Amino acid sequence: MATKLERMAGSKHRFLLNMGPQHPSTHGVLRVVLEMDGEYAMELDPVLGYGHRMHEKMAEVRPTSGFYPNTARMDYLGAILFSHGYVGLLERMAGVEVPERAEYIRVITAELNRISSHLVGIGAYVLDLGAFTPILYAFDDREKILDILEAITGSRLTYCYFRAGGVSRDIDDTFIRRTREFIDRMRNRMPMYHDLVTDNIIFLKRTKEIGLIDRDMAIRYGLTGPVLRGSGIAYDVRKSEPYSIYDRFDFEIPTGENGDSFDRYLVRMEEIVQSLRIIEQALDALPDGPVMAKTKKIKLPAGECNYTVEAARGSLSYYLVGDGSDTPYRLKIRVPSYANLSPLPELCRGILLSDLVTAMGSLDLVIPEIDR
Amino acid sequence: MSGYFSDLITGSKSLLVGLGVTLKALVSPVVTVQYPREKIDVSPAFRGHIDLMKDETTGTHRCIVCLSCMKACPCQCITVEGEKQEGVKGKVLTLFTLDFTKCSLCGLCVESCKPHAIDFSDEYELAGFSREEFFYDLLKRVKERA
Amino acid sequence: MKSSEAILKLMEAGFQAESVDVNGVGYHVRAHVDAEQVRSFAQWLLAQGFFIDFLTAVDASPRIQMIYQFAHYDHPCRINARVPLPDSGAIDTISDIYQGADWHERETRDFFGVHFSGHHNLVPLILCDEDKDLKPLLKKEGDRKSLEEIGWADVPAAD
Amino acid sequence: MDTMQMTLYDVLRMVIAFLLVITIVFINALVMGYLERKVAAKIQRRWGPMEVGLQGWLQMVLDGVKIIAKQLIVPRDADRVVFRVAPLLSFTPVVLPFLVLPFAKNLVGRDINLGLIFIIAVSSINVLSIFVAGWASNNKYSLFGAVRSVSQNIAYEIPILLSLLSVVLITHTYSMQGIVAAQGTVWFCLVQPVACLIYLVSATAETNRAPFDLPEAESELTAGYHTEYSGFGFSLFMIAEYANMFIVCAVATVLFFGGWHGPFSGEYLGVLWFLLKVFLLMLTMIWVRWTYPRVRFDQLMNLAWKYLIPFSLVNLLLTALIVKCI
Repeated sequence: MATKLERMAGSKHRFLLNMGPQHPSTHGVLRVVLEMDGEYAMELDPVLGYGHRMHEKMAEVRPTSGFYPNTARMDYLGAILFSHGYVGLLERMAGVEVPERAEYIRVITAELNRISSHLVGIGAYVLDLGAFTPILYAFDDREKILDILEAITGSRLTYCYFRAGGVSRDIDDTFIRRTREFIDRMRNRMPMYHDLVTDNIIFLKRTKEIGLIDRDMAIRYGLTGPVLRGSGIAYDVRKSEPYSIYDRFDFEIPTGENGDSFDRYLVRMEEIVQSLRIIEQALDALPDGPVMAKTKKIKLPAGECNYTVEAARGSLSYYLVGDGSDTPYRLKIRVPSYANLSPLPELCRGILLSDLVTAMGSLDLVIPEIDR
Repeated sequence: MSGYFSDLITGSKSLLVGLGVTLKALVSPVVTVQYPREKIDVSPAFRGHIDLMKDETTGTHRCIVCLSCMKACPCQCITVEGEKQEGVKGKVLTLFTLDFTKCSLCGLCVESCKPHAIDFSDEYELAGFSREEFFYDLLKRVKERA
Repeated sequence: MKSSEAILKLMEAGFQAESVDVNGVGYHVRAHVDAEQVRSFAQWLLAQGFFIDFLTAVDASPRIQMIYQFAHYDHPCRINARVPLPDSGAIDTISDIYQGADWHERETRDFFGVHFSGHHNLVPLILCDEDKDLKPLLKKEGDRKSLEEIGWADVPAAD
Repeated sequence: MDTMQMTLYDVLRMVIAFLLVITIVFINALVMGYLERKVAAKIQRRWGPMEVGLQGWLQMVLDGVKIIAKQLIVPRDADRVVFRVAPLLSFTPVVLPFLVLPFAKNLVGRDINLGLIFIIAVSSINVLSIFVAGWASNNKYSLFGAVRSVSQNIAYEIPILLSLLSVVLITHTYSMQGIVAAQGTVWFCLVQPVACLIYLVSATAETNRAPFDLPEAESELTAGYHTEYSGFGFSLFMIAEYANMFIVCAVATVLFFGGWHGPFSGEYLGVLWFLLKVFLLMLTMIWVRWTYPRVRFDQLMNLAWKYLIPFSLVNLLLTALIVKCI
């Protein structure tokens, strides 16, 4: 794919640099064409589509239930969160009542998944800055979540656990005990992360004032998630349009002050703490009952429906147009990373290559989500 | 100039704290497992590839060739065939294959199976040199186990 | 701003809008916008502080429907606008108003072949150069449903 | 005839010393490679190499064999001759300083009276090899690494020299043995703590170790100047890096940590003390590497020009005053 920059004959001192598709800091098959002036990136042009699988087309050729595994394969770090949006869409459209217990289980697993996603996001971000050790500590904690989730969902990464009407398997006392243990463990681990990473002078100097995002920019690009909240805008779908049973929990939306890379990192750290709070409350209030609705088969009416949830990286919308049959007529998936990556050319114009890595890492991109 | 010395002091302190964290980790026990030497128990819920379950009472599988798993599979990786045989009610299973190269381990087939004829196996050490090694003949497997 | 307030303001600005059941369709306000109103609609939304959620198309007979969805950071107000694509197959770009629409428009061009007039860089985003006329999400003749069949009443496009 | 025999003896001595040094350099790389992997693993709470030999100690030998067996790939547009020469060039400057390092009281290749100057002079060639490697690769990332390396080395030679001078002012000699001999009672890290710290920080930068590994900068420049190297060329760079570490740590030991001094260090046993100190310093460098993120380029320069150089200048001035007064 020849990009705009490649077609352009650059000025004398500038040259083109290909970052990716196999660069350690693009987190997958993203390619960024840079027009460099020395070590300064003057123009950027992200090139997408190296791993595009056309999930939206796949949704049009199979029954709605056949799309469950696909949801997990868009964002492999927050698979449950992506499933949550999809089953929510089906339930809203077909008017299915979900049992209380299933809703609580969904919230618990989704928040666990959010923590594990943020742990990878933070770890990979610090890895971009050159520190190799924090990511392995983060993986150590994440492994505990994966163990907990594996015990009920059966898989460790691409969970296919939620069904329209409930969840596929009930949780047991072991799950509750292990989750509570994890909450304690994670709370004890947070100071360690702050000592090792947050307070580190090199980390602070590398991330402060880098990649500034303000409100105007966020609106124009439609940024959501921690990337947005780092700029001090308390927008979280869980609060603004509470889905599932999120309106029953007491939690805060952490926000940053300056909208730089450091604030985005800090917001993710704080969100881990808030997610732990939600899980704790949900475990305390967990009711008994069935975990699957009585409905035999999901029947979609003709018409449109939208369902928005807060995925680990921002607001995720499923928009479905049905024709009365079992197969969606059109399914549009609005993924957060897609919007979060789009300001990159404006965000990183005229900054050092090292800062480009910092700013791009702070967006916490998952490329398969963009190339869905 | 005001930040010059304070940067130096707080910076050095933060660096020392960081070294302390890694030093503590250096003397802490290892958390990983030496995989082929030691193994962790497979979780009971683990979703491996599907397998035909053996019924303890009859000593054979429970499949009634209703084809609901085939229909439920989003990846079309299950092939089930059956035929009418004299003296037997319903159809008799003659072919049950799984193309594991396509399977996405979603579990929809297991959920759709009314007589609980299929379930997940707990095999996770799956590696092979050719594609054909992942075309499983589940009927043959259940007979071999019997 | 409350959704009712948003509707009033939309009406004042000359757009048709109605309130819908948010638990039924997942957004608060449905707007009816003509193809030539798209730019002024987007400008109005930007002035009111709405951010772009997504932009896509649905292939239905007699014409492709463009879907624009916007939401607000401070208030639970999600606006969904359905714009029938004119028969010329081209619609005005909003990528200079909402820079975030840039990629959505390029993706829609890739998948549906919709032309966005005025777009500064309408080259394939996902598809490669050889496949740029593939239009994978267009329905085959026969599979394409009419607007009534997918639960929408036809709003005639004003060319 | 007599002079002829002396020359032969000298040549023989030099050849033996040279062979020994080469052996030390290779063995050092093996040991350090193993330690680096093992310590990094322990810091990250994993096992590290475990498969080959007890606790995986043969792993590096095996890796060495593997890497030598690998194909040497030269990129199409690279400057072929220079590309091949660069790894060898990186190897020379790290071998030569060993000749003047005092391992023990009587164990030194050649104790010349300008030993310290010799080490500083020779190890500066290292930057040339990195630059040549980056340039010859004809790869933009490699070139970035090369350019970074040059300015980094220029900036950090100065604090190194200044901090070493503070010691020389006390000892009045450039001879390595002389400096060690002067530390019979008290080590210079107590007499010159500032110079010692400045030297250690600058030495980390000089050897391109994290957090100052900008010429390599894996997450930014993929692998910097050795992106295009494979097989033995790559391994020569790695060996050179570890040998370089050994040298800067050995110099630090000689200048600040009492060299081969220690209990029971007789004529030759001092070598054990010397190696112990050198390896402890190298382990610290490894420990630091696996703890911190990488600094940015301008911050690296800031550190050198705004902190290290002024501090070392002030330190040098104070030392000179005190020495003069005493």
